[in-house]
Amino acid sequence: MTAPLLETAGLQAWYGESHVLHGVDLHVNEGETICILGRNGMGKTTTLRTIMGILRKRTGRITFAGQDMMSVPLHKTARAGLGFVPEERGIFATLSVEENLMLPPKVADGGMSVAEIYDLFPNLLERRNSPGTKLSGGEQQMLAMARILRTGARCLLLDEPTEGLAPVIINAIGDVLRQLKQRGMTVVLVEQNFRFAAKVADRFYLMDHGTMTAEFPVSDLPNRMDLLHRELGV
Amino acid sequence: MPDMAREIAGGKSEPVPAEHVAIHPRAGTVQLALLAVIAAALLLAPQFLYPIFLMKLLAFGLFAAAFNLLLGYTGLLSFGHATFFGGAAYFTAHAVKVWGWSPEAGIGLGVLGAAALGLVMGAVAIRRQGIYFAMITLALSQMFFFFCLQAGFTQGEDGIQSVPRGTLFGVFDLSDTMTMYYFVLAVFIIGLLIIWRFVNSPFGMILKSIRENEQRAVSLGYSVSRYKLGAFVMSAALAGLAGGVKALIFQFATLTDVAWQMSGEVILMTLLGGIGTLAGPVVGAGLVVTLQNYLATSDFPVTIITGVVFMVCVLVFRRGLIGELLESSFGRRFFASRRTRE
Amino acid sequence: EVSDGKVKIGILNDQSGVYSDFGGQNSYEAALMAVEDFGGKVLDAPIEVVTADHQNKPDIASNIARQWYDNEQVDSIMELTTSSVGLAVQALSVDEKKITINTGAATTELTGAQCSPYGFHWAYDTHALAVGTGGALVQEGGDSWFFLTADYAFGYSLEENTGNFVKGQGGTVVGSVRHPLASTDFSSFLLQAQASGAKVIGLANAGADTQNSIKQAAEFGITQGGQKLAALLFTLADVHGLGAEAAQGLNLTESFYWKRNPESEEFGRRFLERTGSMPNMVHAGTYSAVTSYLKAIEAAGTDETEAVAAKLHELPVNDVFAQDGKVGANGRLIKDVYLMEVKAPADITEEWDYYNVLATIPGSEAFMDPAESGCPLVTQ
Amino acid sequence: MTVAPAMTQTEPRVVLSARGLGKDFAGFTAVNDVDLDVEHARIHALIGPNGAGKTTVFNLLTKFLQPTRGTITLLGQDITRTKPDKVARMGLVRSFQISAVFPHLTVRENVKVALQRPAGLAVQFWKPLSSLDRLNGRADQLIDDLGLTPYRDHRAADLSYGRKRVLEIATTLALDPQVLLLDEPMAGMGQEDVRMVAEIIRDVAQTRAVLMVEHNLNVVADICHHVTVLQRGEIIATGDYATVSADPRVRSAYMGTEA
Amino acid sequence: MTMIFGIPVAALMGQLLVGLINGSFYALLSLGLAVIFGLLRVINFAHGAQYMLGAFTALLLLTEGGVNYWLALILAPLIVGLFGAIIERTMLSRLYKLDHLYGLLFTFGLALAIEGTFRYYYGASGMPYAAPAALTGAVNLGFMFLPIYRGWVVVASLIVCLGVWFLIEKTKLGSYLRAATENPVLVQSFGVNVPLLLTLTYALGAGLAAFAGVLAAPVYQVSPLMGSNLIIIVFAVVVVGGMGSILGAIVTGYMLGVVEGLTKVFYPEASNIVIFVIMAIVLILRPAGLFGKDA
Ligand SMILES: Nc1ncnc2c1ncn2[C@@H]1O[C@H](COP(=O)(O)OP(=O)(O)OP(=O)(O)O)[C@@H](O)[C@H]1O
Ligand SMILES: Nc1ncnc2c1ncn2[C@@H]1O[C@H](COP(=O)(O)OP(=O)(O)OP(=O)(O)O)[C@@H](O)[C@H]1O
Ligand SMILES: [Mg+2]
Ligand SMILES: [Mg+2]
Repeated sequence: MTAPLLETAGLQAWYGESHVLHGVDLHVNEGETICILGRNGMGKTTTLRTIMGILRKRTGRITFAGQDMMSVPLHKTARAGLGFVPEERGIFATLSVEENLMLPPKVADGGMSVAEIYDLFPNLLERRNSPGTKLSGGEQQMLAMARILRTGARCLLLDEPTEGLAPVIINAIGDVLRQLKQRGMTVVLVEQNFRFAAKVADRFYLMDHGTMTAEFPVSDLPNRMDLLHRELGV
Repeated sequence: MPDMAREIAGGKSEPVPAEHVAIHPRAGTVQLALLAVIAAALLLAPQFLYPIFLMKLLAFGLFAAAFNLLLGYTGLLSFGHATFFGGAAYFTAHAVKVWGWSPEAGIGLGVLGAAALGLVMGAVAIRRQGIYFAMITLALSQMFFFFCLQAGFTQGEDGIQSVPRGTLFGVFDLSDTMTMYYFVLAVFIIGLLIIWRFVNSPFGMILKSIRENEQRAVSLGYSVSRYKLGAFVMSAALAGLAGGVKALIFQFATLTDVAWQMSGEVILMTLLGGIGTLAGPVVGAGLVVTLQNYLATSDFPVTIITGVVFMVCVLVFRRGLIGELLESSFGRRFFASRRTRE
Repeated sequence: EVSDGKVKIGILNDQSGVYSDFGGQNSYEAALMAVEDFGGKVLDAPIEVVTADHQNKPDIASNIARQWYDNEQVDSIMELTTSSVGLAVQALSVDEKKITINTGAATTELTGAQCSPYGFHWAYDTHALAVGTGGALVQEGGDSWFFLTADYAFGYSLEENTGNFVKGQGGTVVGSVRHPLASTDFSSFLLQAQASGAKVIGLANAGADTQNSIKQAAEFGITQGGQKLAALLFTLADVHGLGAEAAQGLNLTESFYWKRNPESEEFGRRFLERTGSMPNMVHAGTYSAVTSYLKAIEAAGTDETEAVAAKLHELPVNDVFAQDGKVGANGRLIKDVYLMEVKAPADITEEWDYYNVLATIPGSEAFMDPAESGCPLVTQ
Repeated sequence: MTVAPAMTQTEPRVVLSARGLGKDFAGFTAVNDVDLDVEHARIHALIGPNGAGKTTVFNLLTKFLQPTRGTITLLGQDITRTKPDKVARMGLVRSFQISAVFPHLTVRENVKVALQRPAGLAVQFWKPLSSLDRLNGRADQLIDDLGLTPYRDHRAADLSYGRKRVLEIATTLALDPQVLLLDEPMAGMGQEDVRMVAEIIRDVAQTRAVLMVEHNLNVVADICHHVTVLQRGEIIATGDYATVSADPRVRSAYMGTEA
Repeated sequence: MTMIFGIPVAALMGQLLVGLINGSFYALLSLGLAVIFGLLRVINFAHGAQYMLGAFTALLLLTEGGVNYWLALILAPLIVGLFGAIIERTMLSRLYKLDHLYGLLFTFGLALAIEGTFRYYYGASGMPYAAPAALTGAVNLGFMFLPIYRGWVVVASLIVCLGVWFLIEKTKLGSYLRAATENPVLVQSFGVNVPLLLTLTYALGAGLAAFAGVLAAPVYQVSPLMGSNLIIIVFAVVVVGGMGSILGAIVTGYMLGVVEGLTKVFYPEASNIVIFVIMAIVLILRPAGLFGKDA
């Protein structure tokens, strides 16, 4: 078996003085979609931010595509092939939709073309000249994802892509994720919406107070419902 | 707007280490002995050094200490303190020279005038914070500069010259250099005591807490802007005290004292000596004044050195001389209680 | 009997600012030349000259002066370009009881209300400039004036003297505008002068300020419009700085011109060799002031201030700068001044040959009568 | 002597109320049409997903932000246009989501800063610091109540995250407020601390009103008398915990399960 | 002569034009300050010194290398921009993690050191720099003679201001800059080298100051202190316009130049102060500035 595309070991991280990650071990294989579940404030977002290198007060090990990421400066993380879609989406108000879309530089070949993206998200095409933050929440979420698809990133870190979205849009995003998977994209998904996650993820991690307390494949889901019920109130 | 440059550089500065250094049992004795030495030195200094130079040093020491009252204890960087220093110099000089007031009354007018200017400038400036505050004070003081350039009583470019020193309380003839020196020394000590008291008072405690966490202070019911304004006026008044005395020492009040370069100079003194320490600004003033004196008759411009010292201080030496000393293991043992700012 | 065994003269002036061409380092050289020509010693005591830059700030100047007197045994201070500095140092010197000989400043206040028993005013003053340049222009028909005035003692004095003179001759002053010392942009002031419709625009400023005013007046077509510029204080150094092309035709008043007679020419060429420029009235005046001071010490047999001041008042001045100059009771050196016209470039035969001397104005006309100067020392 | 008005602690009395409260940020509505009544001697919880506008509501109530719409009444007085420090002096005191202490002051000094104002020792710039010594007793009492005695002379910056929150509550209580607003008081605390702080809150709420934002639903269920759920700036449910937690909208919006 | 409020129309128009010329410099300089502030959050106190450096570079290029005005107009901003880049990279960038006041203090020291050095070598008096032959002379506008060079100053400053505005509002690089102002970390996580962007921004700001300096050289002469008083007026312009607002800086620059020109006609004594008075009023009524968003 080949080495995982993305792997962390003993990852710890701090916000100023508050210790948030207490040793996160996680691995993602190429082409796989994993999902990190957990209650509010357990450190899911922090895990993604730490892998991206946005949170730099960290120790432990992060390997991506065989490369040690701990010492890579933030602006080079993307070039290694990691793409990040933040929880707050990060749409720029002073940029139009199209400018937002075109903003991230291409880091590798194999990204989607603009035409393909507009195919995937017809709403964006319609509104491509309006200011980014005038979009609805769902559209903003699509734009945030679309933005990364253009760059040729091999692995997407998605932070709660369904938060605050209507079910129909959630379904649309689910479709997009499945399409991406067919194209061989690797995805790390952080979700509170378990039902959504269950439809797209191959494997689950359960996070509690800054560590991974459980890990299981989607096939094992029925056996784990108890645990999830206890931990998440599912 | 997010604070990009700072975020890029990796968040707010390092957390303060929680070290506990034992205070040396004889720390109090050492502090007292040091004070005694300084007092003796100040009393005897005019026997060995040029008294005018010493007086200049004391006046600027007081000015810097007054400035630091604001920067060091409320975290407000004023780039306009020349207004209070120079404004008071004008008021005092005018009162003494044109109205024939006694020196103490003249200085009193200088202090009051500076306080009034402080009230006006402060009321406008404290509407904004940080760099905005600095720029606004700078611009307002430049406005005052142009006012002084044009107002008749300041004599424009000529300045108020040949200001008589007069007779203090009708008893002490200040035209005698030694008498003048001891008068300035007395004012200096009184000024520093006022600052010390101010900082170590209930009011000072509130100022300190405002600097540490303004939002929290508001939520505890403190009207932050009034406290800041209070500190601003106090600092202005003390800077005015220094300015009034300066006018009598040099018998002169000119545009140099209200120019923005003077505001820059006092910042340098404070930065060099140590922001937020009681002795730092005085030491910094001493260094700067000595340097200026040394270079006054050479043609090497002081500003080059001033500029470079500024850059070095900001880049590697932010605690200043006294700050570094207090932070050293020696300082921590003997002066731990004196530290008021990280 | 020379105090501290040597005579020390301070040359205090602007060495880096707007007036650095006007007096500047070259005044120091003039003083050194005077000392060398005198033989380097007086009453067997060596003579030393020190110098400093006061940056046109009266407070800096009086600090240096004080330090010189208190710590460095300087016996007298000379040059003192710019009126605010001149007044400040002269006042300080009264307290310190030291001699000052002012060659660089212009204000008549120095020998007027603020005169000093130990203060002397040597080269020129605003009265002389008004009579010289002002008089010439009024005679040519320039009977309405607008002043562009440097905003400090010197400018006021020059404006007032010239204005009074013009009015005395039947002319009018239609207005004035003040500009800060060392301005770079005169355009809006010049436009006001232009709008005033005055026939003459009097430049009551000096040094680089005047040069810039003249240049910008040309840019804005003011001279083409028929108005005439009066550079009230303009010297050879300024003509050189501005260039003969731009300066041609200007009337100006100086109390010295190197080409006026063989002695002055000999002095001028020595000076040129030493400094690279010909002396103007400030440089020649400084040479004369130092020489006269040393002569007075010699005559008094001491460098004690009262005695030397008395001799300075008493002795006539005869040197390359002045012939039969007399010092009034107010400290004013009374000597001839000259009205010049700047030659057209075509007429210039050698470098520094900038002037036609139009008239010689006798000292008694050029300078105020000491009795009328308002100096309290005169009336007693 | 006249008989005191019959007001027992159990009788509901609204001390803080908001009507039609709204806040727009540059075209984006963070809070909309919020009605809220906080009662004396009751603990009222405000919950909702991240970004629902809870902190914004706090900022509006304490006047750290000026509402775009609506009115706020505190103890019968309209405070819609009042300054935040004035509101605090009227008896409405808050804590912050990101811990708010004075880091370079000691624990005791932190508490004393809060005690200074009610004691009338705030503007005296001519008095020595020792004039504050008379506040020590009350300060130490509060410190002790909250179990901070061992840390009394430590600088606040050196405390653990949880203890900072406790300290913040101590400073807040020092003002003896009528209404207490706590923004995520348990966030970042260990299980021990959570239980202690919950006890403290329950305790202090006997004599004053408490409004708190909390994500820890166990605590909410445990100590809160009343729960209001916010989503996208609007109230989607309000009532006691059992009612609210049974509401399908709340379950889908907040608790993460689609009905 | 036609009069308005007792002032001849010709004189009024003349002063307006002179105000516009000054405004051109205010606009260029405050634009540079706004660009630097927008991204680096540094108040570039050395902006006046960089303006002076531009003028001096042009002068030295001419006297030492015989480089003419037109070439200097391009070369000097590049040279000063490079100098700015080096300063940013080696020193300024260390200060980002600290309070912004340190950036202000550092650049203040830098300004003093640069100006002191030039003062030491070249004295404080102005040195003439001739306008290019093509732009000498004046045109008679009827109400006044307009020196052609000054007309060119207005045109050149407008072109550059619009150019920079276009660069920032309409290009890819500009979209990085704007995005980075909103959320630098995210932009960096997209793979944009934001530290490099910061360096370039500082260089751009310094280069703009130098460009203004070259433009100013024939008008105001070249002197070491030419920027030191101007910079404070420009600060006031930026505060009035709203810190960090590109358009605000440009518009306010021209506007305040004209207001200042008018003041010279109606109440000359106040002309030095008027900009500061406006600043105080704006601060009281609209603390964020005329075009500023953050209150
Ligand atoms: N900028 C910050 N500064 C300080 N603490 C923070 C910061 N961001 C998050 N935290 C704290 O770190 C912990 C983990 O937060 P994180 O955002 O990773 O949680 P999460 O699992 O993503 O939660 P959610 O489901 O609410 O998004 C929380 O206790 C939170 O309060
Ligand atoms: N000053 C502001 N300017 C613009 N938007 C703001 C501002 N403050 C808050 N917001 C936005 O308002 C919304 C509500 O924020 P608020 O902080 O009130 O949420 P919250 O419910 O407290 O969330 P959390 O549980 O994460 O603390 C968010 O979308 C936030 O981005
Ligand atoms: Mg999260
Ligand atoms: Mg919140």
